[in-house]
Amino acid sequence: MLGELGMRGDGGGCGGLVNAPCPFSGVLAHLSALETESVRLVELQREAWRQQATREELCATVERLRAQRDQLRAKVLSATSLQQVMTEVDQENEEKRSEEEKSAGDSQLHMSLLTARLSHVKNLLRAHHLIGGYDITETRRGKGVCFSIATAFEDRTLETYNVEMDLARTMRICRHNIPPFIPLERLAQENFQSDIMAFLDSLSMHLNAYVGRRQQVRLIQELFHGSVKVLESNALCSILVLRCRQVGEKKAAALCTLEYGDPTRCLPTRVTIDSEEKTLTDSPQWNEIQALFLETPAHQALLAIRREERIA
Amino acid sequence: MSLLRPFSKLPELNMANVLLVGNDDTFQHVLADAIVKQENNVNVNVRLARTLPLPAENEDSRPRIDLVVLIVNLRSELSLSSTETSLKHLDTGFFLGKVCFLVTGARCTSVPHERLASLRKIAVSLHCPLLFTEDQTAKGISAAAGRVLNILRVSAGLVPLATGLGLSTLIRCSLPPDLDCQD
Amino acid sequence: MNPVLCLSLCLTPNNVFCIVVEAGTPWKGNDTVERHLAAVERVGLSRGLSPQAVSILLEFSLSLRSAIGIRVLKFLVPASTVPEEAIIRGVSWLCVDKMPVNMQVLFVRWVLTVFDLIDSKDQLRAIYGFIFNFVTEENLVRRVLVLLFITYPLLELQTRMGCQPFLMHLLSVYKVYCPELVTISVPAKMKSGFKNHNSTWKAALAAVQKSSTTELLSDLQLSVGVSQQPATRKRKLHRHLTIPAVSSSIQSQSRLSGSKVFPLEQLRTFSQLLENLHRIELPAQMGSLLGSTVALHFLDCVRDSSAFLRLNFWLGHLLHEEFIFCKDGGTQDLTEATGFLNTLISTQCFLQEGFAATELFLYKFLNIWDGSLLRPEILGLLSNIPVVPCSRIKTLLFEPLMQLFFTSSLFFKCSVIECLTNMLLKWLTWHSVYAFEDELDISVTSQTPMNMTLSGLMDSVVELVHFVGRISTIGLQLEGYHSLLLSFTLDFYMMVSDMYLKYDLPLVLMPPAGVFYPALFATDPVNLDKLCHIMYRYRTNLMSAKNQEQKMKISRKTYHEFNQYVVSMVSCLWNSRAFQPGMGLEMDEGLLSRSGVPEPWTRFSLVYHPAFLGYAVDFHENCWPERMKMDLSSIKLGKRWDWYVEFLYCQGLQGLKEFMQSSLRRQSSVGGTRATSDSQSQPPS
Amino acid sequence: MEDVAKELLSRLVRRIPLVRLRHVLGRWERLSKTQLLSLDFTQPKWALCENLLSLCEENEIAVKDLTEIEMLYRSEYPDQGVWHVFQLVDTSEESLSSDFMHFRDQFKANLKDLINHVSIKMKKLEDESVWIRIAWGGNFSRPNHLKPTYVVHHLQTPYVFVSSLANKHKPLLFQALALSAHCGSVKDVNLSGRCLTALRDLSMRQYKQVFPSRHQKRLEERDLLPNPSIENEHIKLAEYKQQVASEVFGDGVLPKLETAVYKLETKYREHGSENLARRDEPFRGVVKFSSSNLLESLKYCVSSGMASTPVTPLLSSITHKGRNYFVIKDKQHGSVPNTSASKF
Repeated sequence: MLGELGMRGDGGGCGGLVNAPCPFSGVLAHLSALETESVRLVELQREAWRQQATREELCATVERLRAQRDQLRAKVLSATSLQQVMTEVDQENEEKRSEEEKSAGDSQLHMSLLTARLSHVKNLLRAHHLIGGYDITETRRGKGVCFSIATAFEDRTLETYNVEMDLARTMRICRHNIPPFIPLERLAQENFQSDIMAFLDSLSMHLNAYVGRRQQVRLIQELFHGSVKVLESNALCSILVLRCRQVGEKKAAALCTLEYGDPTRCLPTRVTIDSEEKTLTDSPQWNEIQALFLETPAHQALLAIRREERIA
Repeated sequence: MSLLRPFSKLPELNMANVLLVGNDDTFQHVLADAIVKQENNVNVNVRLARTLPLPAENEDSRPRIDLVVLIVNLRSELSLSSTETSLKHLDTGFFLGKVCFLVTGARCTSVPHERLASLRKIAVSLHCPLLFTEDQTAKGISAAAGRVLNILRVSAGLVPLATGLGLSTLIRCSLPPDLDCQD
Repeated sequence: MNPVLCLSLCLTPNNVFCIVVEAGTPWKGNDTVERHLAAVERVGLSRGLSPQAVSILLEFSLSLRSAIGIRVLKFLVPASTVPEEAIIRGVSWLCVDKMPVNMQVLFVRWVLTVFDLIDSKDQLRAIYGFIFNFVTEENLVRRVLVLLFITYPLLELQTRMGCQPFLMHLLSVYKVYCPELVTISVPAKMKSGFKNHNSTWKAALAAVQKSSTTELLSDLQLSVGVSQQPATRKRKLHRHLTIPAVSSSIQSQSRLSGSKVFPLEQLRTFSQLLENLHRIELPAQMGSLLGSTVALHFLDCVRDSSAFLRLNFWLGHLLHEEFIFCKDGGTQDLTEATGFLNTLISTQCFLQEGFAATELFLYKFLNIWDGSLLRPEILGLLSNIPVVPCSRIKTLLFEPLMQLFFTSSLFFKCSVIECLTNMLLKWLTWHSVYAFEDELDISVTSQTPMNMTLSGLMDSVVELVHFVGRISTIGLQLEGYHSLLLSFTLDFYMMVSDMYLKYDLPLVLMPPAGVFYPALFATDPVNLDKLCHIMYRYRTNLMSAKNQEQKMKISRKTYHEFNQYVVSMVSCLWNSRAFQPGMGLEMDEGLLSRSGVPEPWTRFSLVYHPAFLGYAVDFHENCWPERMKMDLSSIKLGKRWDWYVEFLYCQGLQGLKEFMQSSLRRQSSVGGTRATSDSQSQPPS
Repeated sequence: MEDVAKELLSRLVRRIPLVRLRHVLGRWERLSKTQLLSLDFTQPKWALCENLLSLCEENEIAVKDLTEIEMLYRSEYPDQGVWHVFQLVDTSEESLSSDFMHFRDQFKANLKDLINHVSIKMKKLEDESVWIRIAWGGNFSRPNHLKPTYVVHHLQTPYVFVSSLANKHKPLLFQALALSAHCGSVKDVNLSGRCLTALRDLSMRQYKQVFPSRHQKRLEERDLLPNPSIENEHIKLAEYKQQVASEVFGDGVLPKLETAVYKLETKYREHGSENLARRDEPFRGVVKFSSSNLLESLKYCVSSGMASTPVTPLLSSITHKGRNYFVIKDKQHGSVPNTSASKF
């Protein structure tokens, strides 16, 4: 019985595969296709509308930020030294105080004085930070502090390193992002418990020196692209081997090795230059070049030398 | 620590506010985006919350909530329990057609069977609808957003001749029959 | 301690024969044995082993329960066939419960893999029970009572001896059937425990046979459905939504011609089927039947309940694993699933019946469905389910459907109505097929034997129609009487209106007012036309029902409903007396006047009805092209009216024509028309 | 060409995927252009191996050149095998001013003093890292080139990364290292994984760490263009969790660590059930987290609120102490042995 029905279902039932799609699923599939399409259209419409809105919004913010930037520029131009910043701060506070005195009674006066003082201290801190002091933040609800040490080389601010300390039991360093070849451990052992300031100072000296040396290497590679080649250096940048060609008919190559013995300075402690012809190495100008390397940063020294057209 | 009330604030014109409660951040955000994307003739305002009660500080900035969607991720026990605690901080007025559960991961092998069962029991006892969702695929998410919007439109009173209470009587969850003693 | 018989195997090019040496040779670090083993392994994996070699090696590996035994079992790939007695001896080894568990599992899986290659299964059938018992008691699983007795011991066994692999697999199979009993969560990778698609030998076996017999390969490719593109082998390893190849013991056919079995995959034509009907043997993989029509014919002809049992078991397990207990929570791509479900749907359409497994699966799946995943396929399957007894139809079908219906989009609503229409069509078709059998048995072959009496069927149909009436009423309201949804609803009622004459089911059910009036005042002519056609069909059904009162009894209520509908339609469309007392739909005078519409009762006449207004204007322009100012009321005057009506009929509004002609011309007929017969006596005002 | 070389070459060819093999051979200068072009990398490996062998024959290439290939391969694709991290403790001043030449000579000399049959190969890469390949031999056996030990050391840093080092060779290697890197001793920091760069970044603090500072980044700034009609009720909480998570586990791309293992040894203490409390040997358990990128997943757990904040030291010390193997005993409650400030 059902067999015959089956045969009706597919052309004579000769052994093909059952792949005639179900006659009803067509409508259903079409319906769901319609739904996805409608959803897509709605979303497109919505999206276009929203993008327009956001665009206007962004234009507004751009304007605002521009204005702010100009303001800040002006301020920076005016305030170059700590003194100026502080005078500025004081003026602000004066204004505050005066208008508060005008407005408030005695009870509020005390309060307002306190707030003024607080803002003053805050401003001091900000100023201090601006000129590259250590930034101190309280962490974990007073159980720890985080010092951030800004480094700079030739009035150019570079990385900021952080040291987070745990004040819970004995003061100790719980995490930091100081590069591993900075002898943090030794510095800490020296004067960590005694006075934190000395520790931070020495640390920042190390860091600044390291960053400075690294920056010099980078600058050399940028400025003297091709002419001067950095043959060798290392992670600490405690040694730097340069090869430069001197001008002249036979373009002899000179190899100058800068050794930075003192990790807290970004100037070399020992400079050796050897060139292909021995006569040149003990000639006076090379000696003064040596001296130059010893007291000015490497890239500036090289610049000077190139200005005097000793090297190509 | 205040109870969230459905009628404490006045509704605004052409405005529907839905509150998504759940501790699965990513899914919550995706769903919220889909909801906002899909609605075009009224403006929908989606508010996300990890759990109830809502923080008191933005009590006054919060508009009137027309629908509370409790998202339960069956893959994690934590999600279910936090939903149960959240329920305690809902005003009874919400249960007149302003609450629905959104379930994800119901088809996952690793989900123990009784978790879904207990959730069903809760939904049945509260007369709330139980929407199932495919949270892994974009299609499933947009479908879920569409369904939430359907309920939201009604419960926000944007559909003529229909009320949230009326709808909830139709779509409230019911205990499925035990299929294995049918023969 | 046990007398291990040690073999040292030596090798000749094409097969292995063994020399028994005296027992007690040490295994560890016995280089010669090691070397021989390696050699045999190579041969086994490359060319396959000859039958006697297989039997010897099987005996050998099972006898010594050690790593080496397992290793031997792993490369035990038969080149041609597996002798039956080897299997039986292996099973006997199984009964000696000294064998380690992993070895038992391995052996059983091996048997399952090479099942098709066993040369003759006559004696093997005797111990089927035992083997299947070991794998999964497939026919126990269905019976819940037995299940209770099985599962509880198993569970406490499991708690006692930890997660033994085979127990876990067994439990995972049970979990499909009653998850509330098996509450341990089965790890996903376990769940592919007894399937042979990911067993150790499959790839090797396939490779060996490819190389050995190419004609067999071509056969397979001819006869096999979905899983034929060679790319699917890799996918089969992790997803198995592919329909396996029809294959039984063909290799044994080619060799021992004595046995009387006819392999299914040699079937090509229907005539072949008829010749060998008596000696066809079912394939090992029942799922393969879905692939080929001839196999389905065969399945139809044999009333072998075990065949359906196996097919349903396979299907149910597959569906559950793929759609309810997903390994990854449903992140996989759906192309395979779609393909598979479509094959299933077309198979069911072909057999004109639904499988019990699908039904069971659907009832579970509806409860966790999000309404969009695989929507066309799921609804397509749903429209194929056999008649549900009205005692359970509400909980099984209506509750979950309602929850989905009212929360989902317009298109989903339409799809559901469409699906239910198809479902009703199926049920009515079954009824019309079996109507002349006094004892109506809808699903003879599907495995839920429920003897559906005529009254039972009618109850279910009544339930279904009422359900659709309810949801479509509210759905239309929610969707603002969207004309798409309206037309789908009217399609449903088009079938309902004809139940008596077309499918001789003695039943007439009127649509609810919530469907009728929206359709009557619809803004598009198509739906209104459909409505007219439906009312016409109702009339004809009622007439013929009235003529044979003794056969069926239609309640006065139905007549009354019908009359009221007809009256209101005629008064609205024909003689512009809408909303007036006694004209079906009544409305308060004050309310109408407050609406500010001039002479509201004419507003739904054939001229002014929003659905026909376009036609009216068109007609007006055709009549008086020179007129500057349009005056539709002039259409109603004199002959123009009849012309206009004719004009409407010519616009393809067949339903309107049928309705008007039937309910206006007829003088004396059902009580229904009496109301209308006088309505056409006076001219349209 | 002796068969050690043959075996080594065939093993190399077998181990290295074809694309990488082509690249490595290109970097390896022993073969001429024409010879390289003559090699067909589509043919099966055994055939390829034959061709390579013949080529090596005609260039009469020795074992040390073949080890060059291996070394190139390992340094090009360092994420092979498991690397263990060791630390050079109490380093002295001159460790800071040690250059490669000096270090190499020192190391070779020291190791050769300790064991006579060993072949050492060292090279320095562009990123200042020194790669050492050691093939160990017994007292009477020639160096085994099939199981070499690889050591990676960055000069002036106190960290050494070692892969596939046998226990019997440990003391030898460590002594040699200690002598040539001017440090007191070498200690295991219990950090291991497959991804060398990740281990390096983690131990040398080279991944992007987040420190609390006065000017915090708000969440709105983090995600571009927040949708105006979506509002988060717990925005503060979310920001806090985000901040905590990134302070503990870092920001941006985190080092790719695969596992973290915790060994627990605790005594059952609960009054009432005496028989359990009385047993003296502790309960032992091992908890092992594993993921394709463990830190990312842990960070997600914290930021999404699955893990409680503040983060337990057990998790946070993976990054803070740079280790992923912990033994937790009863005495130091929950914390980790040697929590002294001995390692930064």
